[in-house]
This record gives sequence, C-alpha cells and structure tokens, in this order.
Amino acid sequence: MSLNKFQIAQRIANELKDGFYVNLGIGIPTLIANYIPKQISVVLQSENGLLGMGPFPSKENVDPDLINAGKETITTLDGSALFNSAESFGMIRGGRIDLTVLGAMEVSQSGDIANWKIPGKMVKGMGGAMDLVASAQNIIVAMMHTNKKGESKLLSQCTLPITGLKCVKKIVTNLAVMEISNNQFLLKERAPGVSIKEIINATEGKVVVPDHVPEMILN
Amino acid sequence: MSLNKFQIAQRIANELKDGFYVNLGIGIPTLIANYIPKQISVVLQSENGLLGMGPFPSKENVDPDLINAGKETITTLDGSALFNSAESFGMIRGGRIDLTVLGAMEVSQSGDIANWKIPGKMVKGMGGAMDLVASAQNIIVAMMHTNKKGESKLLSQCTLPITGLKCVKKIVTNLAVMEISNNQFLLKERAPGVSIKEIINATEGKVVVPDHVPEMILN
Amino acid sequence: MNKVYENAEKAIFDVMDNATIMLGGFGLCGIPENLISALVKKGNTGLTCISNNAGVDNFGIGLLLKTKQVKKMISSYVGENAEFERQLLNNELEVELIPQGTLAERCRATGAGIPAFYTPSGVGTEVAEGKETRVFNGKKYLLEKAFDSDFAFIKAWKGDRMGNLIYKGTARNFNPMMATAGKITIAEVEHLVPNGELDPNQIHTPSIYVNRIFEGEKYEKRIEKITTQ
Amino acid sequence: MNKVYENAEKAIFDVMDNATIMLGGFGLCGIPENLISALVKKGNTGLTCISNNAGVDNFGIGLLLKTKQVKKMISSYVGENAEFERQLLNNELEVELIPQGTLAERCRATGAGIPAFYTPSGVGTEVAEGKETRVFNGKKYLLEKAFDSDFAFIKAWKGDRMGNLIYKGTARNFNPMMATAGKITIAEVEHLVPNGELDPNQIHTPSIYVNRIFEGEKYEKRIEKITTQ
Repeated sequence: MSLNKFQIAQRIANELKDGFYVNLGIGIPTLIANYIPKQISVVLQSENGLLGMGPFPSKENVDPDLINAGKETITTLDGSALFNSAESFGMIRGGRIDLTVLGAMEVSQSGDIANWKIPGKMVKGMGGAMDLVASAQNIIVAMMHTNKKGESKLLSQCTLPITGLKCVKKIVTNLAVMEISNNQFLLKERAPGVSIKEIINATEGKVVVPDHVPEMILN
Repeated sequence: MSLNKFQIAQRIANELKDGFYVNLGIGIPTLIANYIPKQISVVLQSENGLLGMGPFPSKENVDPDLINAGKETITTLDGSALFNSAESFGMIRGGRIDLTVLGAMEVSQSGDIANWKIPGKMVKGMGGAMDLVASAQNIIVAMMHTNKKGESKLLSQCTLPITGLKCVKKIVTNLAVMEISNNQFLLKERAPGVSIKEIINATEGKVVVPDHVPEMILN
Repeated sequence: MNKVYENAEKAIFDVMDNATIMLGGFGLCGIPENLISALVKKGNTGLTCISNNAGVDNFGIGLLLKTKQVKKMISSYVGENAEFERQLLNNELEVELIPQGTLAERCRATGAGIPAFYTPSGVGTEVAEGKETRVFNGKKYLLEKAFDSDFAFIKAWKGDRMGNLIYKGTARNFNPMMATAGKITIAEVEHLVPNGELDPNQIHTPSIYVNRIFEGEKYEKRIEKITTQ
Repeated sequence: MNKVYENAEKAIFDVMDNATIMLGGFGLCGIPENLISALVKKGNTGLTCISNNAGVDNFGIGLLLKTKQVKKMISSYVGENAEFERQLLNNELEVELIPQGTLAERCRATGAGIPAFYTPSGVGTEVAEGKETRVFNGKKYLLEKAFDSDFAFIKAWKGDRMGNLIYKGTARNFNPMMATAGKITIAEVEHLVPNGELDPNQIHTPSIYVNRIFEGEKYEKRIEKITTQ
C-alpha cells in the first residue's frame, strides 16, 4: 500500500540525528516536524531568519513579526536565534545545515532537481530553493512518485527547468526510498506491500534493484 | 612659524561638518578629536568595531573590552553602536565615512600615499590603512612636511611601497595646506608666518601657487 | 545633525520617477508600511523595486502595483498577488527573479563596497545564463554583482534619533542589508527613542547607514497565514 | 545534542600538528585566552594562525610564538612583539600580511560559502602582486579568496549550551566571522548560561556555527594601553 504524505514525512523523520540542524521546505517536508523522535533534539532553520523554529502559537500568542519561510505564524524556543537573510543564506551556503528536505516536481537519476518553474505557467520564483540545493551536503527529496497525470517524477533526465545539478542524495516517495548512485536510482526500501515491479513501472529513470529490498519501517 | 602637531590637528578640525562620520588614524589624526567645534556634532568611527567613540575613561571606568583601533581604552556615548570587523570595513568600503584622516610617510603629487612599510625595516603590517585609502571619498593626510632628515614628504612620486593610489585629496602639514589637483600640489594656505618660498623649498613635488595664498586660520 | 523627519511623506520628498528602490520585508513581515503608503500618495512612476516579494493584492508592494507605479520588480518569489500576475502576463511589468540567498548577498555586497562575488546558487540553471562561471576548488560558481539603488526603504522596531536600528523577530530579514545599500536610506520605526536608550551592543543597523528616520504613524502588520495550534 | 565541554583542554582534544587555526581578537581584546593556554600546554607545532594581530611577548598568540608552535602568521598588523620580530628576522616564522578589511571579509566569505570576491583594498600595492585585478564601473578591484581553516578559536561574553553567543564591547571584532569559518568552531565564554536565557533577538553568533563551547576558567583581559582622562 503506498504511503500518504504524512507517512512519507514519518519515514524521513527516521533520517534525523541528534544535534542536526535541518531546513524543511514547504509541503510534505514541513510535516516532518511532527515526527521528530522524542529522544533526539534537532534544530529547525527557517531561511527568513530563524534557528530553532517552534510550533504554531496559541491564538493569544500570534505575532505578525514572527513567521516562517511559508509565511505562517510560528514561535521561538529556548535557544533560538534570529538573524538577517544574508546571515541565513550564509549558513546555508557555508554548509552548516546537516539535512535539507525539499519537495520536487522532477528528480533525475543523476540527482538533478526541478521544483521551481513550469514553462507556460505563471512563474512565482525560486525563493531560497536554488541556494539550498546548491549548497546542502545532504538533500532528501520528499514527493509523490508520480504526478497527477500518473507520469513518473523520477526521470532519466529532468524535462522542466532545473533548480540544481547533481545535488539530490535520497528520494522518499509514497512507493519507495531511492538513493542516487552512479547515475541511477538505487532502490533501498519499498513502501509496505508495494512490489518492486510496481516501483520500476512508476520510475522512468534507470532503477538498480539490490538482492534485498526491505519494507520501510515507520516508527 | 611652522605648526606643531596640535595645531595641525586644530586646522584639520575646521574641515569637519555637522553630521560627519569620521575615521581618525593613529598619531596626529587622533588629536583632532580634541578640537571638534562645539556647535557641530560628528561621529567617530574606530575600525575595530565602534561608531560613536567617546573620550578616555575615568580610572574606575576602564574596560578591557572597550578599546579603539590604537588599542587604547575608551568609552561609548549615547547613540554609539558596536559591530564586528566585517561590518566595520563594509561601511568603510561602502563609502559611508565622510572624512578619513591619516598620517603618512610620503604623499605624491598624484595623490598616492605611502604609510605602511619601509624596506629593510621590520614590517608591522598595513592594518586597516589600505582599506581606508582604497574606499574613502575624502581623505586628508596629516603629517610633518619633511621627515627627520629634513627630506620632503611631498614628492613627485612615492619612493616607499604605496598604501593606495590617487586617493589623497588634501594634505595638512606644519607648513601648509595643499590640495591634489591635476597631478600637482595646489597650495591653498600657509602656516602663519611661513613664506611661500619656504613651502616650495620643502616640497619635492610640483607646487602650484595661486595669486593669493592666505594664512591658515586656527580657531 | 538632524536625521529625524516628521513623517513618511516628508522623508521621501526627493524620490523621483524611475527611481530604483530597495524595500525590506519578507512576505508582509517587516515591510515599510508607511513609506509604501506615502509613495502611493506621491505617485512616482516607472519605479524599479528590489524586494524579496511583491506583497499581496491590497497590501505591501501590491499597493504600488495597483497604481501601476512599478516598472520592474527584482525579487525571489512573487506569488500571492493576482494583480501582479495580470500585469506580468500582459507585459505591463518586468520581473527579474533571483535566488533568495543571492538577492540577500547582492544587497549586502552593495553596502559593503564589494562590486561582485562568486556563489554556487543557480549554477547549471536558467539563472546562470549570460553569467560568468568559474571553478574554485573543483566546484562551479557564478559571478554575481552588487546593485545600484537610489533609495532603501527600511522598517525597524526601534530606532534612535541618530539612526541606530533594532529589529524584532523575523521582521529583520532583508532590512539590515538593504539599509546598507541605499544611496539614501530611509528608516521607519515603531518606536523612535532618544539617543542613549538603545544598548550599543544590541544595535542591528549602525546609524551610519541611515540618512533619514521617522516614527511610523500606524502599523497594520497584516498576516498572510495565521496558523495556530 | 551536547556541545558543552568541561574546559579548554578537553575542547581542543583533536587539534593536530600543522593545523590552521583562526583566533578571534583585536590586539589583546576579545582573544580566546583559555584556548591559547591549552594549546600551549598541548604543544602542537607547525601551526598556521589566522588572527588580526600576533599578541604581545607574554600574552595572547605571543605565548604560542615563544614555544615556537607557530609556523605561519596570517595577520594585518603584527607590531608590539619582540619575539615575533626575532623569529621573523631569523626566518623561523612566515608572515602573510593582509589588509584588515580584506582579512575580515575573507573570514566572512569562508563561513558564508563565498569562494571569492572583489575588493578595492590593496589595488596598485604589493598586496595586489599575483592577484587578478578587474574593473567594475570604472574602478579597479582585486580578487580575494576564502580561507580554509581547520579550527576557529572564539571568545564571547555569554553563551548558552546550544552555542549561541553574545559579545561585549569591541571584544566582538573578528570573533563572529571566524566563528562561521572554522571547520570546527570552539567557543570559550565568560558566562555559560542555560538555553533560553539569551534573547533570540540579541544573538550575535547563532548556535549553528559553534561545535563546542565551554566556560573559561579565568580571564586576565590584559590591556595594552591603559588610557584615562
């Protein structure tokens, strides 16, 4: 059975390690914050200028001067720090973010990512995505395996304008966990009950299937 | 009668305008702070990270965490701001300093300045001088007209390694006020009782003498 | 030395048509509300606005779009604005999209006297078209340049009469870099306080960058997405 | 997540011979006193030190010079140190002199993922020898590059257990940029406080840059030139 977006977030939460500084993109990645294992402590960066992003505020504590990169009202935590946008992207380009999780429209088997522009549609802009993908050491893409038309989003080559080259390390979808390895999608895990054949059929790019492909474990 | 270093500082203080942000180098320039006209307000920058440098502290108020670029203990004032060295030189390179006053070993008639290195002697370093001269819109050199051997410090070309090219606008010495103009020293004022001939004799570079060369006024 | 102006209108007296203006803010957070309103009233046209976003239909830079005062937007993200989209599709508006980190760094470079720098952001993408690329330590980078901006419109929480500024929360965002980058920097603050009231250790924008300052008449601080527990 | 170390000795356990280390401070103001003492005790040699100054004969980096642990100094000003001068004249020590603003900006660039930038400082001087020059808007600039530094030794006034730092007075100087630039950044503070005690609005160095932190055993804070009214 393929995962829903909450379960994708839940699976990615397993990648978090104690002490990680993490940037979570808008969409599925944002949901990961709800599944951080209790025994570890991670610090969330919001690229508009906050380290240590807390939960949404209570109604009484809504502060228009405290929003996240998705423009939602949020809170700070003990140990939070606020800073300007140049500092924020300085730490991003400087490689200080341990894990970056982004949504995507397409990922290629060489690790290219496309997630900012669809030709012919109104282009809203790349925001911070190009800086994040150009700099992060450790990028996981969280997305559905196929688009609304049922077409694969894991491709031999991106068809949409790319956001960054050879930067994605891992992809977690509703069907599988894949790693980019030697210009191929290396199948690491399958969603519970999903067959390898189903995954291969849903993947336009080249898939490498090891002898043993375990089912994902969702804590 | 030629000026002493206090009078040179006093003369340069006349160049200050209300609202100026000013960087004063070590030596004679530092003395200018004592002659700021009472009716104007200027802000002194210390390039180690302070805008709004106050006077030396009383004995009880000496703070090892508060020094100027000459490593002397100082104080802050109402309206002071502290910042890091990158910010400090950002504002310098960004052209926000209205007036920079520096000492020099040599100045050339094209406005080159040499004030950091004497070949054969221990080289201590340029500190912030190269950044200041490369960026300031308005640089005045405060120095004696001749060196200890009696040789002119206002030259057709610098003989020492230069600190910056074509950057000096004005020179105030114990003998004269000169402006750099068309690769020449334009004589603007003489020290009280000092003759034009005396100044020309003490200047190795080319001097232009206008019809009227008034005596300096020291308020 | 007097940098204090009575209000936004007086502070922007010399803004001219076709000016380039940087405006602080991220979304609607930390935007110079009073300066934008005054600019709408003043009516200058042909403006180039450098701002991370373009406001929403009825607030922020959206107000300047409605009155067609903006010729060009230089931004990283311009969603959430129907009038913007309409003008863009009708070719009534130019848009230059820049990665957010590059936008922030170009603003900083402008103020810090750095004419150009190399950044990895955008390598291999449309953003790299026409730009010099160069390899350092085996990795490709793009050459990006400083801006040239006539004015910077800044919003801070507190400011003193000399122009020292302190921001609050994530309303800081682009304001500090833009404050350094305007040929004329105009700051509006919620609280204009006497010199000496702000701790010199806690100043975010030193006074040297601020040419004019005033206390904003009122702050609506509209929220784009109110999210609560 | 634990970044807190018991003392300087434990915090520098993995410093190796021939390491490159950035050290904060301007003169003797804001220097990492306890880290320097621990490094003297640990005895690593062949060090390259990036620091605005080189201390005095019996304090600061001067202590590391006395024990001949330093192979190379990268600084903007190295006066006030007789042992330094002796070693330099005897070719026992390499020195690279860099304009102070360029030194600060190179440290910042290192931490901010900017591999290189253009600056006007040093154009036409010895500093420009062997460097690319380039004209932007009619003015000449030099290309300057980021550093590569194994460690950064930082001194702050207060820090929390996560590594957020606040500096005091002009002891800030090079510390914040160097904090961003070390592969491993070790901060010593006068006061180590619980998380939550520092106002998030007032943090000078966000915790992400700090790998290790400890409260310094004692601070001598020697003054080079006591000047009073």
